[in-house]
Amino acid sequence: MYSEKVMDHFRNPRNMGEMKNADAVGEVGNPVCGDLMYIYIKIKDDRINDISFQTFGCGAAIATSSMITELAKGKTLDEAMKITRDDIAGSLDGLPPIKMHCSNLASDGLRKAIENYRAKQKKE
Amino acid sequence: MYSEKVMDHFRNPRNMGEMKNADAVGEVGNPVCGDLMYIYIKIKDDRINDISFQTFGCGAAIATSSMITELAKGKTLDEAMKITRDDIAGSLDGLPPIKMHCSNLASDGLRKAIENYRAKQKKE
Amino acid sequence: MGFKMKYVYLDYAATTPMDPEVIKEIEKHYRETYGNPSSFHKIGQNAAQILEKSREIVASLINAKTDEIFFTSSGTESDNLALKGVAFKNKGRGNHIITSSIEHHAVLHTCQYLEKQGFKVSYLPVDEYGLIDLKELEETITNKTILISIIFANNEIGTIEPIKEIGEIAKKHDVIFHTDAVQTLGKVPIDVEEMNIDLLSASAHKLYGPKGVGLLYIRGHGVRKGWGNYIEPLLHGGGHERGLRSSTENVPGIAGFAKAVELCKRSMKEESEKLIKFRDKIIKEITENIEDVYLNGHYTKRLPNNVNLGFRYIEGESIILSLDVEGIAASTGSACSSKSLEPSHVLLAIGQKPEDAHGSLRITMGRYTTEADIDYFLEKLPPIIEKLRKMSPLKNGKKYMFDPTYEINHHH
Amino acid sequence: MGFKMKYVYLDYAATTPMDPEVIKEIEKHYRETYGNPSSFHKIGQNAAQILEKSREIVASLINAKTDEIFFTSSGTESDNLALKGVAFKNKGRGNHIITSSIEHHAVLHTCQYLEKQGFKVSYLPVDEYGLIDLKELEETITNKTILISIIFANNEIGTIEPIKEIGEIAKKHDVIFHTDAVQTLGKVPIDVEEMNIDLLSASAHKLYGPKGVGLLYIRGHGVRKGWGNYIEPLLHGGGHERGLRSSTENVPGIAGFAKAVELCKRSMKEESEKLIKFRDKIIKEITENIEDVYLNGHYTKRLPNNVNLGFRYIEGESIILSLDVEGIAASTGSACSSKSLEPSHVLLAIGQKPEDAHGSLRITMGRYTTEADIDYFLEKLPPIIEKLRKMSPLKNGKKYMFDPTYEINHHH
Ligand SMILES: Cc1ncc(COP(=O)(O)O)c(C=O)c1O
Ligand SMILES: Cc1ncc(COP(=O)(O)O)c(C=O)c1O
Repeated sequence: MYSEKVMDHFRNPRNMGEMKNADAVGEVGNPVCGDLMYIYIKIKDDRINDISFQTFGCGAAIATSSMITELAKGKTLDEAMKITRDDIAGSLDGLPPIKMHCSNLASDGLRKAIENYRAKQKKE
Repeated sequence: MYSEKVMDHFRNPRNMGEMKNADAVGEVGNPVCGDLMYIYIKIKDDRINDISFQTFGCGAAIATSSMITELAKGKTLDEAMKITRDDIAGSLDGLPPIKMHCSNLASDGLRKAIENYRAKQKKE
Repeated sequence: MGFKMKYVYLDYAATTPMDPEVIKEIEKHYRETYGNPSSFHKIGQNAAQILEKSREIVASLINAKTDEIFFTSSGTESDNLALKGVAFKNKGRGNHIITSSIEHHAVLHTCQYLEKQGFKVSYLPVDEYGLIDLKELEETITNKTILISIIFANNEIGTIEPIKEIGEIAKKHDVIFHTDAVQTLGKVPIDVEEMNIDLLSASAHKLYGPKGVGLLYIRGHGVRKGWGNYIEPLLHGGGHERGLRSSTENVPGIAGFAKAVELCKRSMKEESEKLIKFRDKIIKEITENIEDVYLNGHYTKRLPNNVNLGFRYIEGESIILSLDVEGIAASTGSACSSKSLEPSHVLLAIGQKPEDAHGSLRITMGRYTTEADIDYFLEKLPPIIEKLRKMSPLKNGKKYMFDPTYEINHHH
Repeated sequence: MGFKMKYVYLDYAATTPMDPEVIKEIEKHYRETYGNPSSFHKIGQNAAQILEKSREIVASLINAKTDEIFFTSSGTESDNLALKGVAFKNKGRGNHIITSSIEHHAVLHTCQYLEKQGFKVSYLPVDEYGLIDLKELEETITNKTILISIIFANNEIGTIEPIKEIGEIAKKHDVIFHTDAVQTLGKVPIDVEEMNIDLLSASAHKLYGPKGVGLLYIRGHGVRKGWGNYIEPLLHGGGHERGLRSSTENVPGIAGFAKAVELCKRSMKEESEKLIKFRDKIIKEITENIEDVYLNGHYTKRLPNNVNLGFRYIEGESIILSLDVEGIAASTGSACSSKSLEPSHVLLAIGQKPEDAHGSLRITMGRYTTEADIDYFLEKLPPIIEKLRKMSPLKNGKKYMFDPTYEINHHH
């Protein structure tokens, strides 16, 4: 079903948990549909200095959440905006087709977080 | 499928073969339907003195033909007329239901032979 | 028993390991009874005899007559044959079918198909325990009703329906009564006479028998007073199973089914006592020691081997995946583990919110389940729940903990 | 091999003994691969893998793609699924089906059922060898024709139809082409691409595999240019086999089918050479040494393992019963050995008189048939024929030898 990489991230999620002092958070999914993802970011010099996630969802949702935190950490915001679903799935050695469509939300979550951060910046 | 009695009569049919000097013959069945039976009789003092059969048909048809020759031999014509399909099947320790209906023609054959004999007698 | 690795299998409702005696029985027939029962010669007639002996054994478990048992290839096929066979045969008599909202897909999707063919189907709602309302059932019957199909015991939540009472109502109104007993046969006593069951579906692989063998009990072998022949075949062909199910009979598999039935008959009482003990232990331990958990289904009107628990704030697939990592096989009603991507229609029917329906865990036990298995499961589960809840943004009562002013976008 | 008594089995067309390697394979999976492929955990996913591997093996035998193989429970179910699935799905497109007059009952009775549902079915006649006429086939196609279903090789007389040519005609007219290859798979090379076959039925128990497992090859897994989805399921339920055949998959049985296919692939060429030798030896010996006997079917366009002989003046059941007594299992097209009490429609279709159709003997050989078996049969048959002919009132040319003036009464 799942690759070893997916199982590794599922069993040992990286950067898991709420971030109290985050600069922004991105939310995607809906618990009614079985997935809800929060991506927290802390920004320094237009780079993702710290990142964490909270996820309600299946194994794929958890593993993709964990993976995006690894992929995004240290990247500039512009670079991070370009991370795609396929990038995440690829880094995890693939996802079952059905999961590609429905639980692979982490890149959207990160993008939301960055957009929220930028919107906040503008307001300030 | 068949009882041991049926198989015995099938393997070792009694009184089998054409009877050249028969007093009468009864024919039943139709090769188009898969059964044709001839019952030959020789009469003495209103009794069946000799009897034989020829049969084109399945195992049950052959066994019932053989059995009726045993049942009828020595009987008066009136007695022989009363032999039924059930008598034959019973003497053979039963027949498969489907065969009761379709291949159990021997009593009809014997009755035909007797009727033919009596018709002939009347004419003479 | 052939478990390749140390693994605690708690998914007996999905399918059971085969009993070694059943395997032995089938293997024997694989070698000896290879004939086609339609063949006239000894090899064929020998197979025909085994077939009829098996029919007898199976019939006796449910107090049926031998000629009322029709072998099929699965529970699904039996359900399809029962519903379509009765519906199409009795179009002229009526076009109304009554079923429940918690049927297995084999009945549910067949009903939906029949609706497309012009039949009207009433889906009875159920209460929070999954029980249909008998009064409502009776009120739903019209003079167009030809068939009532109600699952005997539900495969997800284990609720046992009031079958005998349904049978009485069906009889009173001269409506044919089918029950899907795929999860029930061999676990709970069934008496088709006492319960007025007209049609009953079962499947061998749920009771330690082989996959690919099912049965449909058909009262009066398909003939009913005032109706005549009341069921037509689904598979046309050589006229096997007295014209109601053509295909060369799977004699070795059927003999294996019969062996499985024999074993169930022998051990049902003892086994169900053991399983009820385990079941109630799991329910007690977990509901006492874990927060925000609830039992799905009924406390007592319940299959001996079924536990179905809802865990708030977390999702079912991640629970069973975590259990799998620990060497425990379980199941969930979560959409994420199903092909349809919809949460269990059964959990929704008992009134659950969709987000809660995603968090269900089904534990089903059986013949080879030991107290040690249960203890192992009870040891492994709590930290899994705790870890997943730590990961989840959902918490008791409040969903959005960070900043409620952020706009919420829903996917789909 | 598991023959319990010394017995010469010459009824491989009815069903085959199982290959010991197949039994071993199934037994292994009975013990190890008991999971439900729909289950998410390891035990289930392991079963899912075996299922897909089996699909791959089976696909490769007929040059199909893996996702074009759909497992069913029998040849009969495959035939029903093919015919009903295409007919009902394409009602809007056309209502005409073409088949032959020598189909197996699984196709013939399904066609008769479809006629009752409003479809028009053309039953192509065959010549004295059992071959359809290609020109007639093409002329029978109308713009309402949706399906052509022609048996690959006939189960009674062994005649192999011109499948590739039929495939071309079907393709040219954009009609779906189904073939019942239940007697053919594993005996004669089949290439669904080269032969333009769209749907193909097969059954494991005819090639040393288990009973209760069949397959339907479905080109493009049910999607066709200009048609969209062209087939609908027969069994509704959990959506197994990509929605086209619900029921928990019989993984051990399917793995056994795959093993059987592997073995056939390996030995088909050698086996068929052996069987053709036996076949032609029987035909030669019997037609040379017994009077009033004739071959049914074609001399060369014939399954390697099939001999079908007609013996005048005697009836088939009594022949096979006599052979059975001698320890030889064979078959006949006689009505007396069938449930329908009608003589073989195949023999009638090749122009036989009913009284002759009753006297047929079918000998079908296989993997375990030896030269000694053939010799034993050739030794035992002539005295049987002689004895039965002596018993029969029918003789060369004249039926009534005693007194032609007696009145003839026919029963029925
Ligand atoms: C040509 C043909 N088609 C279909 C079938 C039916 O196959 P099954 O017995 O697996 O349903 C058979 C054999 O019985 C057959 O010979
Ligand atoms: C209640 C119920 N009905 C029907 C079925 C279908 O049985 P099968 O898988 O044998 O087709 C199942 C199990 O899958 C079931 O649990």
